[in-house]
Amino acid sequence: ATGTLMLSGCAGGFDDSGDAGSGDTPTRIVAAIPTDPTSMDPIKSGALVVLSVFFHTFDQLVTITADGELAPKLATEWTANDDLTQWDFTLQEGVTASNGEAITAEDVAFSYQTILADPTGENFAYLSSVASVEAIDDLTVRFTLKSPFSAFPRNTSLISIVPADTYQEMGADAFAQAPIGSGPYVFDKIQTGVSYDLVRNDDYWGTAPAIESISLQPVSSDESRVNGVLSGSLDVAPIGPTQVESVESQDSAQVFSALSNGVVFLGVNSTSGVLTDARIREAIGLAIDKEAITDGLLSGLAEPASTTLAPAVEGYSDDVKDPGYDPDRARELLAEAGYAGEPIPFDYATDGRIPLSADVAQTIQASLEDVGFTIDLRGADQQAHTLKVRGREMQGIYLNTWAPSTVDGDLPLTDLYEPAGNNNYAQDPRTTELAAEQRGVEGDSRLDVFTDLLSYSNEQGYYVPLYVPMNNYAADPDLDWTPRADGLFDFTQTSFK
Amino acid sequence: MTSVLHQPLPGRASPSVGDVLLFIARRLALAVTTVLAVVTIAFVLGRATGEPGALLLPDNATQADIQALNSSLGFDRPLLVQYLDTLVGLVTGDFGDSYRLRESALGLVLERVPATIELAFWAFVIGLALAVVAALTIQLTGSRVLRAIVGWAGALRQSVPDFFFALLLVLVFSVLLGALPSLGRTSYASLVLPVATLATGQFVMYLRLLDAALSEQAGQDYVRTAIAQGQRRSTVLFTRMLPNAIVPVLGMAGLNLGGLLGGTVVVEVVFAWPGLGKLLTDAVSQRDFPIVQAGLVFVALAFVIVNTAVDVLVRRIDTRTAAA
Amino acid sequence: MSTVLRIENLRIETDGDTPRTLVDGVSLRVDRGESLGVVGESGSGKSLTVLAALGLLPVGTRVTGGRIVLDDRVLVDVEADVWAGERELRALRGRTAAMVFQDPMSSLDPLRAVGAQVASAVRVHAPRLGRRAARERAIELLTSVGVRDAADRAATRPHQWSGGMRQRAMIAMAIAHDPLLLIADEPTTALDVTVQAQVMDLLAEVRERTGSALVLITHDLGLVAENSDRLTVMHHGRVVETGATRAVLAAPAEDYTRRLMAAMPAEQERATPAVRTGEADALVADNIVVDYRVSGRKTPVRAVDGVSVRIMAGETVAVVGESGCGKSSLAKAVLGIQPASAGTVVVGGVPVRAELTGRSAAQRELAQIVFQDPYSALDPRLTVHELVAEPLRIRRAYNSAAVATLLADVGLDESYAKRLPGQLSGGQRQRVGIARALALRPKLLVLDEPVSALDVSIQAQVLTLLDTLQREHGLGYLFISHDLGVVRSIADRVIVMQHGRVVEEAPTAQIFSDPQHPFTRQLLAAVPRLDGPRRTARPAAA
Amino acid sequence: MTTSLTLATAPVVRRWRPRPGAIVGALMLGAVLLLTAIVPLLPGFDPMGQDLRAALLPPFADPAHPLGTDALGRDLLSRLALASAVTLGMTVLIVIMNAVLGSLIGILAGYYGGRLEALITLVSNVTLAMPVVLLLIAICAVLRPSAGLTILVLGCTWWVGYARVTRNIAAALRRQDFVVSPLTQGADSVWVLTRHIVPNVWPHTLIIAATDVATIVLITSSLEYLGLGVQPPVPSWGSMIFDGQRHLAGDPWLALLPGLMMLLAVGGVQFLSQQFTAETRGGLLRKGGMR
Ligand SMILES: Nc1ncnc2c1ncn2[C@@H]1O[C@H](COP(=O)(O)OP(=O)(O)OP(=O)(O)O)[C@@H](O)[C@H]1O
Ligand SMILES: Nc1ncnc2c1ncn2[C@@H]1O[C@H](COP(=O)(O)OP(=O)(O)OP(=O)(O)O)[C@@H](O)[C@H]1O
Ligand SMILES: [Mg+2]
Ligand SMILES: [Mg+2]
Repeated sequence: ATGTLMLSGCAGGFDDSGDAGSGDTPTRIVAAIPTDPTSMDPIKSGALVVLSVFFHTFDQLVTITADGELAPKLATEWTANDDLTQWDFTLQEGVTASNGEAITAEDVAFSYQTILADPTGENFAYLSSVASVEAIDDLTVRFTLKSPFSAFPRNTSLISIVPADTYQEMGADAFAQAPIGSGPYVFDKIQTGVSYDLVRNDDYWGTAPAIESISLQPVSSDESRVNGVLSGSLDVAPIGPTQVESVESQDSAQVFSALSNGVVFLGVNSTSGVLTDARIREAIGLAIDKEAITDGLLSGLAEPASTTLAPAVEGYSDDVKDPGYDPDRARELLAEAGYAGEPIPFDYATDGRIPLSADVAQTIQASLEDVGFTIDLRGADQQAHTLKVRGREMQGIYLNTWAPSTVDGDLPLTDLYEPAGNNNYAQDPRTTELAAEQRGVEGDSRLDVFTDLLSYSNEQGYYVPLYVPMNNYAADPDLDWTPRADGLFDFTQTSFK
Repeated sequence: MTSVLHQPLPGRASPSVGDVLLFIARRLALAVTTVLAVVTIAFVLGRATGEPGALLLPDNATQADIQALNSSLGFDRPLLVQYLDTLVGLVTGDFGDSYRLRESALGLVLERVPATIELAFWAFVIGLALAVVAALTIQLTGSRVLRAIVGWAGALRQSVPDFFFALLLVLVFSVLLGALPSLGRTSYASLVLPVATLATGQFVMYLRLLDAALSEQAGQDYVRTAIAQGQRRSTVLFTRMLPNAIVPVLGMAGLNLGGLLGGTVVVEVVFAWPGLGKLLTDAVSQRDFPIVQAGLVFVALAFVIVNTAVDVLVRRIDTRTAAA
Repeated sequence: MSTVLRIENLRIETDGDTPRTLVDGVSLRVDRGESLGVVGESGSGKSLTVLAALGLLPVGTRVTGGRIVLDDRVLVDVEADVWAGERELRALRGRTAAMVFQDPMSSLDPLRAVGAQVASAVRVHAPRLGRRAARERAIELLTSVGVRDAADRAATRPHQWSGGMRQRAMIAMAIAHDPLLLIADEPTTALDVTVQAQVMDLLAEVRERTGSALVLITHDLGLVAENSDRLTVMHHGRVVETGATRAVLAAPAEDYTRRLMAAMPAEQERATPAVRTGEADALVADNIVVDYRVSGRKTPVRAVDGVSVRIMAGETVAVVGESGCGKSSLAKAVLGIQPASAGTVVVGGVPVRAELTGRSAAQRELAQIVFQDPYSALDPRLTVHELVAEPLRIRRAYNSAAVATLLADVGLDESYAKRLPGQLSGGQRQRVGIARALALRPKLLVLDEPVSALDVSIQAQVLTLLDTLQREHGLGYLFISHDLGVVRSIADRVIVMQHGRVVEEAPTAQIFSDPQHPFTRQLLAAVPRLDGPRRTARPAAA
Repeated sequence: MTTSLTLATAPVVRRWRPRPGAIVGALMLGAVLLLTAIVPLLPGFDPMGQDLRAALLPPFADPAHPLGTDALGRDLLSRLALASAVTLGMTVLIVIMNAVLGSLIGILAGYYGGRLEALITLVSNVTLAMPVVLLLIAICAVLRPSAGLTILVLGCTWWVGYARVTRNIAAALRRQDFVVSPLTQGADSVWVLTRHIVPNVWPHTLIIAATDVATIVLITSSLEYLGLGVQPPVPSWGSMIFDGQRHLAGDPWLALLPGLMMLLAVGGVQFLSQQFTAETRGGLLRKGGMR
């Protein structure tokens, strides 16, 4: 798979992690991750990219499958009380961490309690609904919530369980250097920001994966990732939409594409300037030809979005419609509203989460100016952009994306429609109410609430959903792998042909 | 016989202990002020760029969470206290933990240092060595054609930005020929392309400087003296002209190596080379101030040390400057 | 037989499509043990001719005709198409013929210890000699050319050696292999007279020992008179006259030689002084002290130590003394460029502050300086017109007629106005410098070695000009020189300085006829003269 | 040492005899400038007009877009011309700012020496020890990244090279007689600085500036990569190359054309600058033997 060329015999200086697989089918996989993971302590660390490591090395109560379904992992089953405020999880029996420590309900409770004890932790936000956690017996954990929450189990898919005794003995700092979990892989070597090497845990309680060792390496440049795969330095790497075609045409690589769980949208500050006028907000949506973006710019590697939830996400509904593309109507609306060319700031991040964000932003700018808007395009790096979003500093419209790692609509809803949400400029009581309401109901009735909320949002023009991008990967031609909607890596089901 | 021979020996070949101490003291003062100034600038800019809390927490973290994180990182203290804290950290070598990676910032920086030094060192050494060889060849053969070819090639190389040149190298040597790894720092082979990218640029720069300096020396009278004694032209070139020509080049080299040690972000990005430059640029944009501070102190120190070393070297080669 | 170097019909041209002839049919001969003087004005091809003899022509020039035979080996014969190779030449250089160049400052590698340079000259032709032995031989050689404590000094680098000592080191290298022929290309031009005398003594002494022949290139006729057996006079790339030195000098056959000799400063004082009484003194400087602060030393270097000078209007006072005795420092103190740390300066009756910045523009105009080196005294970017106009512009008194008059005063016609300094000869540049200095109608003109960089014919022109100007404008001259011949012909009074102090002051005639101080006598004795004592007795063996 | 070197290589006014390299350089640069000047006058000039349905047209395929279109269907020829103007304009501004600032600092340091010089040494050390890219990222985080900001930051931080060289020259000039001479004639320092020091220093500044053009173009393009610099939709060579790089496999001209422009301009300036560098005197080492 990897490193067709390794200078052997050059001692020192490098870790010659030569190819383990000398046989026909390689058993080592080198995957590129687009950004540096943070700490390897799953209690403290919860950023998305780290989950690609934690999914392999730790167990979570539940897991979300490649197609977004909820599935048992450490927990075999879970039940809620009637008002959805108390959840009991029953654990798998006989699970041990790689150092032999048994994983029981105590460990689960410890992991959650530690996270809940530190509001500054990255994982704390996922558990904002939790009031308390306790181990009922060895194999049962009980979560008591502050308010009803029907999608709660999905949030537990993000929380990794650590062996409590080991964690306490080692202390958090030491644990982060040599983490120990109960997952199908164990840490082999951690070089911060360079590579995260995992080897198969032969004592894993579940089904043993085929791949023997995994190396996750941060590679920040798109081109480098593609070339890494083409030259054999990498086995699988996320790539940009423009690169798909050329990789497909090569024998030395194959392309995986999967529709993601995220939506790229325009945030609209409906509380300031001309955008307080709903007609002008509507005109924005009407002016943008989403299909031109998805088919042209993104080479068909995206689908036009009609709501702020992606189809893969729980809560998505076909029934939510958006007004479509109608530049003439947009012009009319502008005329009606008496828009006189007041410049509208348009912020976007030049790099980072949205591939081709600059191109997308420029297309949107051109479309908007086409119908008569005056757009002041402002690029910034992803972090500055994020800070601005978080600070609710956007004055006009801005490009953003939301991809719930729980693959459930609850997370984006909180952020987009509830009062504390970063993107929520409208502060509309109705959206707040609906967003809270969906937590207390299940199944179809929950879906109905979602439909109401998202339709209402579209009518008001609080957001302009743009498209659902695909996650694209270049990979070794022999790799047998299913990409996940959330863009994370899970190689437990993967093998080489 | 008159006075000329009776005059006292002017100056001394080797500087006195006092001179050396004075030199060291001056250098130290310069180093300390430089580092201090760099840290201060970094602090001011850092505080102006905003608090990092919002960047550290996931999208659905609330404002309250963010506030809590920011204050737990110490951002709620008065600026002066934060600044003094930074200075204390500077003195004790404790820059705190990286906000993002939650590890010792200094440790993280030091972890990257070998990779950076490795890249900078080889690029520098190979670039300089090749430039010396090429410049000497040009002088020895006196070939206008050779000078022209090297000059043109150099101009072409300098017209291609590093990132593009690197990409072309990768396309040819990794993708097309499959001869070299395109990224990472896993084997000596993975050094080849990044070093080639940087070294070619260095080569062109040093070749220009050296060629000019050597041509300058070639017209000097002492060269004629040596030739008139029957010395070989090559001997004169190696033992007389080269040391004389290298002195001005060394000064430039010091500045330049100092800069290289500050990291070569573009090359590091293209080759996913785990160097300091990428760590630092990421840290700046992520407002990971402990890393920024630790990294800048390293860069500033490296710069000062390299240049002091060059100064010492130049003073050794050319004692006239030491006397002045 | 005993001819060491024979050059026949040598022709040297520049490279390129339109070659210029630099040396045109030069023939000369040097016999064993003999000393041949080569004189001629600057640019007459003296250096190229001898450089060609060792295959050392600079890039851009080449031999295109004639024959060169060195020690019976034909190095070049253009007709027979014989060209010695680099190897062959290398074997000859330094062993059969060795060179001593003009500028001892730049002729040594600044970075290597002098001893090591001499040792490497030794080892070139004695590769089997060990490093140690070569070093010992180098010290031996240095001692033999009169360097004291050679063993200690050998480890120091050239910048720590004085000019005279460096020239000794050059000679030591040249005689390392007892060459048949020593070629000395203006070996003393950069040195003052006393050191020059030492160096020439040394060369004679060495030749006595080694029996080497000598080619002495110079434009100082006195020097060849004292140091050569035969003389070759060159002009415009040709040999115009050859013969026994004394004979040629006594009865020059050629017009050019005669002109050359006429240009030598006459060995007599000025006939009619130009002193004007009744006008304010051009300069009254009292008890001037000049200190230089040197980094790394607590006590400053005292370059001038209580010197007083008085110059009347129209008077020329010369300051003489060996190199480094403080002449230039005195001049700088008078002008305020290097402020005197003690003493008073009164220029044209006006007391002025020590430092230049403390003097008003009007005060500065009173004293002007003509610099020694005409090359660095003029901004290379300005035309002659602009250069002369500058002082007027500073004063906001510019008009182009005034510039033309000034140029005419110094004997430069309109056609020079548009030229750049690079397109002028040394003498012409010096004239521009003088015109600049005159522009502000100063009372005092300080001339710091104004002619030492010029060859005799041009030197004579400049001196005549200075004399004329003095008579016209009643200028006071502070004339600094180490050339006593020049001093004698122009000065009314002479001040002799040594180690920053005045050791003797007297009217010119008295100084030359009846020097009081031993140092003055020593200085006078060192001046080469046409009828001076000969140093070049052929060794009896020859 | 250094001073003698720099003074000896001082370009003196000499007859204008173009060297072959300079002619080639002038042609290369001329081609770029011509394009920059002429294309905006052509009828089809529209660097901003998008047409996603006519995206990624190859060169020569469509007479309306002689060099094809980019990923947003914008006319590549127009964008190249605009990008050239923008990049060259920025570069020239930055280079001029640095050259002026650096030379000024260097001249003052060299001419006055002493404390001022010590201070300037410290400032330049700090400037060198502080990576420009980091500075720019940090500043852009506070202010909005824009071409103006890049010009300002780069324009104020790249001067050390100029200062060093001009300091040496000024210090050497200060001791030259022709600089002292006007002082003795009643001129003040301003006179000397403006009439003698500056005119003798600026040709050196010019030479550094010529080589700096290349460096600055490369630096600004690297900064475009980090989103610091000219903001879309205004093109620059750097951003065009970066954008094009994504299409290198399928539509290589997107990166190669701006790359070629850069090559022509930067290479052209370099070749051209050889005209001004001192004629390399081969000295004695060129010849072997008598011939
Ligand atoms: N490398 C060269 N290329 C072209 N012309 C040269 C070169 N070297 C010397 N010349 C010219 O050759 C002529 C003779 O030069 P040469 O150095 O022999 O004169 P010289 O008699 O030694 O004068 P000086 O007394 O000034 O040393 C001069 O006109 C000089 O300009
Ligand atoms: N800038 C300076 N700093 C320190 N010492 C100096 C400086 N200039 C001159 N000196 C010293 O002062 C003394 C007198 O120098 P000055 O230049 O006045 O001599 P001079 O008589 O003009 O010699 P020359 O004939 O070589 O020109 C010398 O010993 C010299 O080394
Ligand atoms: Mg000569
Ligand atoms: Mg003097």
